[in-house]
Amino acid sequence: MESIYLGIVIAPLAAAIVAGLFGRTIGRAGAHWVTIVGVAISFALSLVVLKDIVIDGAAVFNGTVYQWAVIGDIRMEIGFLVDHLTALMITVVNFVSLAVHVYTIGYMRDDPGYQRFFSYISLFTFAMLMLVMSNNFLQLFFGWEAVGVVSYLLIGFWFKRPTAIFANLKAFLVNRVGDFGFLLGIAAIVLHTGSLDYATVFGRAELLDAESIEVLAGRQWSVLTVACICLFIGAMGKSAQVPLHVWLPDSMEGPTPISALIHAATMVTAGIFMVARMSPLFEYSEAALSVVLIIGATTAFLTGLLGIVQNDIKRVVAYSTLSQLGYMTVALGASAYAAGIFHLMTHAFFKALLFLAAGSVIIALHHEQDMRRMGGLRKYMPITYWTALIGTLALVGFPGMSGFFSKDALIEAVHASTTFGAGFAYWCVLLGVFVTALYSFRLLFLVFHGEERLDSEARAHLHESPAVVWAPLVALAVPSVFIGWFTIEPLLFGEFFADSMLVLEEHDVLHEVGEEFEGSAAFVLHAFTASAAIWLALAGAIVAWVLYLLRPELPGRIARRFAPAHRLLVNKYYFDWFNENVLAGATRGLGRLLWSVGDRTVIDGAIVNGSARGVAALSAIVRRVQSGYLYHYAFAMVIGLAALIGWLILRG
Amino acid sequence: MVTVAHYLVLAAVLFSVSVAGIFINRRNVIVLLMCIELMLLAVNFNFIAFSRLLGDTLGQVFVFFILTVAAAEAAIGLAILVVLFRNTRSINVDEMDTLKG
Amino acid sequence: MYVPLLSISIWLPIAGAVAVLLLGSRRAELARWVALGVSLMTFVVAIHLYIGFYPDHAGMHFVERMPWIGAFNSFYELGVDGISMPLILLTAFLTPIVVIAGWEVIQTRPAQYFAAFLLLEGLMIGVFCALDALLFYVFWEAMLVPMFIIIGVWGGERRIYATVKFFLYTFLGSVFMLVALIYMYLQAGSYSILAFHELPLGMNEQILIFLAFLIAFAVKVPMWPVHTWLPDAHVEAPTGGSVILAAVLLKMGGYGFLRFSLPITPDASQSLAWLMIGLSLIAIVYIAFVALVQKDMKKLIAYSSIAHMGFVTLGFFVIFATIANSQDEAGAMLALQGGMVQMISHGLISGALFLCVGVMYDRLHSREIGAYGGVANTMPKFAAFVVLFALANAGLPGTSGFVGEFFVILGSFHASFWLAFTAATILVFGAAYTLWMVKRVIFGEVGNDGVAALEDVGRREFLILGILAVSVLALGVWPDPLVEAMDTTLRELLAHVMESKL
Amino acid sequence: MIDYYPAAAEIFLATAICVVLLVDVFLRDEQRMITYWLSLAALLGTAACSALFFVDEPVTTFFGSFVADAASGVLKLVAYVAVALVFVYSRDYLARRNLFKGEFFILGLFGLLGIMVMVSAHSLLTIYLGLELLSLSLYALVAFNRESATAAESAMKFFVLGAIASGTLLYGISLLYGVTGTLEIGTLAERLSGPDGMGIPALVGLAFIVVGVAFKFGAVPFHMWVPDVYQGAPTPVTLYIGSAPKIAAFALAWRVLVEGLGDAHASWQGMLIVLSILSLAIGNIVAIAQTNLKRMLAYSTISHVGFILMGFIAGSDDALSAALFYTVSYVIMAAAAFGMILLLSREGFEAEQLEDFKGLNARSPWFAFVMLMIMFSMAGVPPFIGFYAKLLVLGSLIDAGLVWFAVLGVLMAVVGAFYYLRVVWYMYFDDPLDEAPIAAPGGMRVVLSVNGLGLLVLGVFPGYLLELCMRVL
Repeated sequence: MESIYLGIVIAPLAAAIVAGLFGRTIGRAGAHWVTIVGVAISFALSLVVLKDIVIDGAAVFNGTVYQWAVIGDIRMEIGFLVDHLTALMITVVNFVSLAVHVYTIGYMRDDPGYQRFFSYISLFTFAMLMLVMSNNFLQLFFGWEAVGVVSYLLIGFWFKRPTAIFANLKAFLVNRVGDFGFLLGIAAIVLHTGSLDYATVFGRAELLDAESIEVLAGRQWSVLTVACICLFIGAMGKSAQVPLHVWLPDSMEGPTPISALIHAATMVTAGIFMVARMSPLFEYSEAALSVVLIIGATTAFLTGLLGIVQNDIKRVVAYSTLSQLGYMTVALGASAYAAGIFHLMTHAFFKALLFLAAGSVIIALHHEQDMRRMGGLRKYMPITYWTALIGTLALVGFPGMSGFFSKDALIEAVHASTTFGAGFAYWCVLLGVFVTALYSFRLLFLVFHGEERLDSEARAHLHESPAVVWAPLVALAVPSVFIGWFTIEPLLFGEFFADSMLVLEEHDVLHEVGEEFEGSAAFVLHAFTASAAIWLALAGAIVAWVLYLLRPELPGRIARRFAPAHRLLVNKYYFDWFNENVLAGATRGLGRLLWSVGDRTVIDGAIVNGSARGVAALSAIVRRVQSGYLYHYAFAMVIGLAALIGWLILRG
Repeated sequence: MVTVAHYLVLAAVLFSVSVAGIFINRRNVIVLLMCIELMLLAVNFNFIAFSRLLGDTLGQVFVFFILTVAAAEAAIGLAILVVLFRNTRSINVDEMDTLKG
Repeated sequence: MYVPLLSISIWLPIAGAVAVLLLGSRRAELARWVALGVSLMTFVVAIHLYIGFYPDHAGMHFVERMPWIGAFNSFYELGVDGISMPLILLTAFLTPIVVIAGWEVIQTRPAQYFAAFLLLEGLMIGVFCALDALLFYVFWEAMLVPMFIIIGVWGGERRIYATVKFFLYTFLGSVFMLVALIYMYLQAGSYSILAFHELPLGMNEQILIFLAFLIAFAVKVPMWPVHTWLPDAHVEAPTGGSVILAAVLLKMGGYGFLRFSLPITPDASQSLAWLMIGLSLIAIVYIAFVALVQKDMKKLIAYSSIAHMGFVTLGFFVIFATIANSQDEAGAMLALQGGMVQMISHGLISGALFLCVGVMYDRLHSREIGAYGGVANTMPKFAAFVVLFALANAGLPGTSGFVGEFFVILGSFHASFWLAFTAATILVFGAAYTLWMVKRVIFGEVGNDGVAALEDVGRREFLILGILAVSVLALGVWPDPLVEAMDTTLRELLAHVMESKL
Repeated sequence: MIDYYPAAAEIFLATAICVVLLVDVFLRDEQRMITYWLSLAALLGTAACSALFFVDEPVTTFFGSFVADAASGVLKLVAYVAVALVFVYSRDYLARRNLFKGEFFILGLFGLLGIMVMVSAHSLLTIYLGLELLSLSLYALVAFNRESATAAESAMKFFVLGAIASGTLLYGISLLYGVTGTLEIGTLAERLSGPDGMGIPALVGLAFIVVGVAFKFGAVPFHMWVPDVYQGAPTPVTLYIGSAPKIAAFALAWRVLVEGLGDAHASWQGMLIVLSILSLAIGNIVAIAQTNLKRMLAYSTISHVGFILMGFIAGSDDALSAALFYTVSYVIMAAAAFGMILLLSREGFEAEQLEDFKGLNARSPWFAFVMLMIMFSMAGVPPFIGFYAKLLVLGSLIDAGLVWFAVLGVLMAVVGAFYYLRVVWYMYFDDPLDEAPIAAPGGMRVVLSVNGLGLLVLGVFPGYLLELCMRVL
């Protein structure tokens, strides 16, 4: 089996290298075929693994590929851990990546960097797979930073655009802040368990909880809590949780396929996957879980609100991703890891679908992204419209759709959770449903319904996107509808994740939710009666219909009445302003200060050149003692003589 | 009663007069040459005093060496003085300061 | 049959230098090929050093010993162990690259240029494998002469100020070491370094000797407050000079700490470890801020080197705290290995970055970031290299830049949380200033018509950048051979340093 | 019966000088080369004599006032080499300025005779004779160029100050004679080593003698003559003054202070420390402000004297041989340095300004390299011999427990390194002011190259010279 796992990882890497280094020789078609074949192989192999692990129930594989380095008794290796969680993740990653590869043929048709783009996205796939399949912290960190770098390269793909290269630097640095915390977490684990390997570390989880570490003077904290919080900081950076979320909206500067692949389906979920993978550690630390819960809740609610005031179609979808990531984090915080991963999977499909649909609209309108210059595209782009509608319904959680199953189970789990901050999280998540419905249907109505605010020239060329574009849309629409229906049972309430996640009894909220679950259909009906989620979603849709179709002037008036709130939302809670002016400005200012004062004037000026000038001045003075007059010389000798005699007499 | 100390004091006085003569004199070089001769004579004085005290002729032999060397020195000193005068038309110590710093 | 590999690796380049000088600049073409030939031969010899090096043998390998100065009881004694062998390999690896880099670029007196580099190479290898303190000091000081000439003759506008400052700074540092070496010679009766390791010394003797060594090696590393010569030397040095200066000369300081300060004065090192850690952390944080605001590319990379070398000294002096705090020597081994790997990887990466700046300088004769913009549009291949090396400089896993920092951060966490926290800030700042430079130089619209007229890297430049890229990636993906080669020696050193001499 | 063999070399040289003098009188100007070759032959003969009669154990003659021992043999050997170098380097320079007269060589040989007498002196009288013989010939040599005003001025200064110094020395000798009743160094030492040590008159005598020694070395504050004389005198004479007499100064200090007043080491050590520190400081610091190369080398000599005195301060036998080693290596370096100035000088052009060395690497890479070797050797940078000299002397100081003094000396060496570096950067980094080729004859080029390379060769293999100095003292 090991050769299959290697194949999964090596195929996209080889394709990336071929497309990257020999792009010019193999030409555009050659490049996209090589990469698509690479990812297809990887996808096929991952299906084999999925069948092998899930259906045939093969044993969990935890082997080493090669030894990276050995220091003292800490062995650092590159190896694979393949269990249910990994199987699921590699299948989702490969499926979405394959869809994006096919979609890119159409989207990037006339782009000069065609081969470079394909090599980047398959390199990204390789990095994501390495991250997901790793069995130790070293390789996890390698995959972690590698995806960060490729996302940096892809966001800045059109490096001529100043906004793009600003966005990619911002993305990389914010990710790096996250990785900074992540590395400290790993360091803590290595210190107290003496190993980087998941198996040994998870084995010593209680031991970690027992030991304490003094971070702030005098306050002893359990090592496990500190490590988990540090690891979660890494997840916050990668999965864009509140303070470190600022980079995701800007990453929309990159081409749409990567927004779908990286900033919706795969990379941003890496943080969620990591926390799920580390469940054996997180479970033993109440504090860490509540931190995850609270941050997830705030992210879900706050970023959802921002989605309402955005006018760029991709930015709306981006904020929706932020909000959905908040949902997944909340699930993790409530120890409902399975629900988090389940929502991750369903979200991957319908969010990628929404992004690609937006992309299709953008191509059709010749890279026009402002919703205020769209409208009524329903008639011209039926397939894009219907797939976008399916995506929106799934996102909102329309009963029966995949989004509904995952989101509703998640909300119930949070409701049942007893971790500190669960109440707050439940309200955030609940209100979030209303907000999600509001901005989703606002997008749908502004783009596809209502009067056409197109300029004449765009309307003339307006037509449905080519097959290579809408085919992936349909391909993604199918799972967005049905995947939830038949996977909720095994994933959430079955023993699917038994081998890869640990949930303590007192935290097992999914078990409680599972008791009333008699099957998907019953779950749908039950939802109408039990939770308010569906009604809130419906309310959101109606409000959106009223505001944007019935009385389009209303949003303007509301905005004027609640001007301060509106301005707060438009400025994205001033996070960006704070980072750019306060943080970055202060850093540059301090740098200039240290350099000009510290280096130039004090060390260089005063000490180095100063002493040189001092010696020169001294030599000019002493030089004048040599006056040239003979009697001065004689006088000096006599003084010397007298001094010597005096010295001898005194010292005797 | 004239003891050896008197001679030594006299020699010391002569020596300091000659040294003072060298660094006080601002005007001409010949005075310098004379002071040098005086210094050597002061030393001779010292030698003779000690030789008389120790009853050993070595000191006096030394004096003759010193006299001959003093003569040679005077010769060379005056020769240099002549060269100096021919080149700079002056034997004033104050003007001998082209080399300095 | 017994082949004096080390002597060959020292005297072959020096003989080559003499040959190249005799050829003279009139027959520059032949001189270039001879220089390249000699440097490649030296590299082959260095590879033999690696092949014949059995990591698990403790102590020195390829030992040669000949009487040199009877009066001092000092011998021409050479030997390498896990610490010095990789550094020799790095030196021998980089010199051919520098020779190729300066192929067409150097027009004024090329023969003297190549001769100076070969001489420098011989002397540097001499420093690394000298086992006799006097021989070490002779090579250490003699190395200043060729470097002084290289920066001075082929440097930029303020080259004279820079090179004199470089010379006097290092000379001041090393004369204190001389006094310390003499003092120990008088106690030990001979100049053998291994004898110095065993020499029993009182506490304040150790403190004084440690401070003497500290001044000499701190200037070389360079550590904060004595670092101001490096940016000037780098900015004014020719490309080849910058590469060797960054890649090997800075490692002398680190090597000195491992070979002299730690083993000879263990107790003083322990009691002054807080000072060293403090200076290293200042170097990492303070210098990162300063690097951020630089307008000259070479200055920025120079400051980045200081920050990265701060990791080396941190790694070497945190071992005491790690053992005190975590009772086992895993943390200390991590820190030591991290320091060593960081030295090797920094050599490759900063060498490559300076070559990249050199490539641009050869075309546009400017080192100002402002003078460039959108270089990727006209030089795509070159842009790819720069981005790779910039990411390596920022410590991207998979490249060698990450390995050293990863070990040192893990090691220093064994000592204290806040130590690792401050050290880890290099992740953010390193990425910030390097990638910000890349953004302003490489990405964006074509800055000016000078950039528009740029043509991509030629075959020669592609070759050297390619070699460096492969080595950076190889060391990042699989550092095991290097780590294993150094393991026994570092373990032995740690054991030695831990026993007190009082 | 007086045993003449120990003094064979001196006797041979004296007769040789008379022969050369007589021959020179009858030569026409074009034949002056004969005097040159004759004086070289005289040197060779003297060297052969002293080699022939080289004795390991000290042998005294002339009633104990003259001693021939291993150390004096070595010192004389170095003196012959130094004077030979002087003659070879200056022949062409003198010929071009019609200064090529026999008197130069004769005075040179007389100076050498004076040095030899001082080196082998075993009585204060002999020392005085040797000293005066050397000094008088030097005064005459400095004023050798009759047309130059500066030469005359520097000669006069040198004469007056020299006379004062020898007068002071004499006064000291007279006091010592008065106290101990003898001039012979051996018995002087016994008498002074009595239980009560040195009385006040003896101490005052010691002070006067130290002044004489310090003047001959050129140590601060008795250094005032050095810069003016080095600059004023014609360059060959400066070359002569800069090299050989330093051996005489070493001998003077060694015979009088160490052999004669060894037991009073504690008292004159303090004095020498003061002199040495002042010399190091002023020598190095003022040299930085110089633009004239000869004057700069004068101050550099003063700083080197500071290091030589360290050997005497440390006092042990090893320290003395360190001082000897330093003196020998200094003589070689000084000869080479002034030789370079002679090499670059042409008709009507004195290459004594620092600017004249600009761009030498462009004009002649080889001699630029030779000057580089000299400068780095003087700065004490390995692998040249200057480094080992400093190493030895510092070692002896540290051995005597004066670590602070060693650190101070080393600091001054760093300050000093600047002006040596300046010469190197003028040669290598700047463009030449004039493009004239070097107009020196082949012979001189070869000898100067050997002299320069000698610094490197002795630097890489200092063992032999070192053992020689160690064994001898």
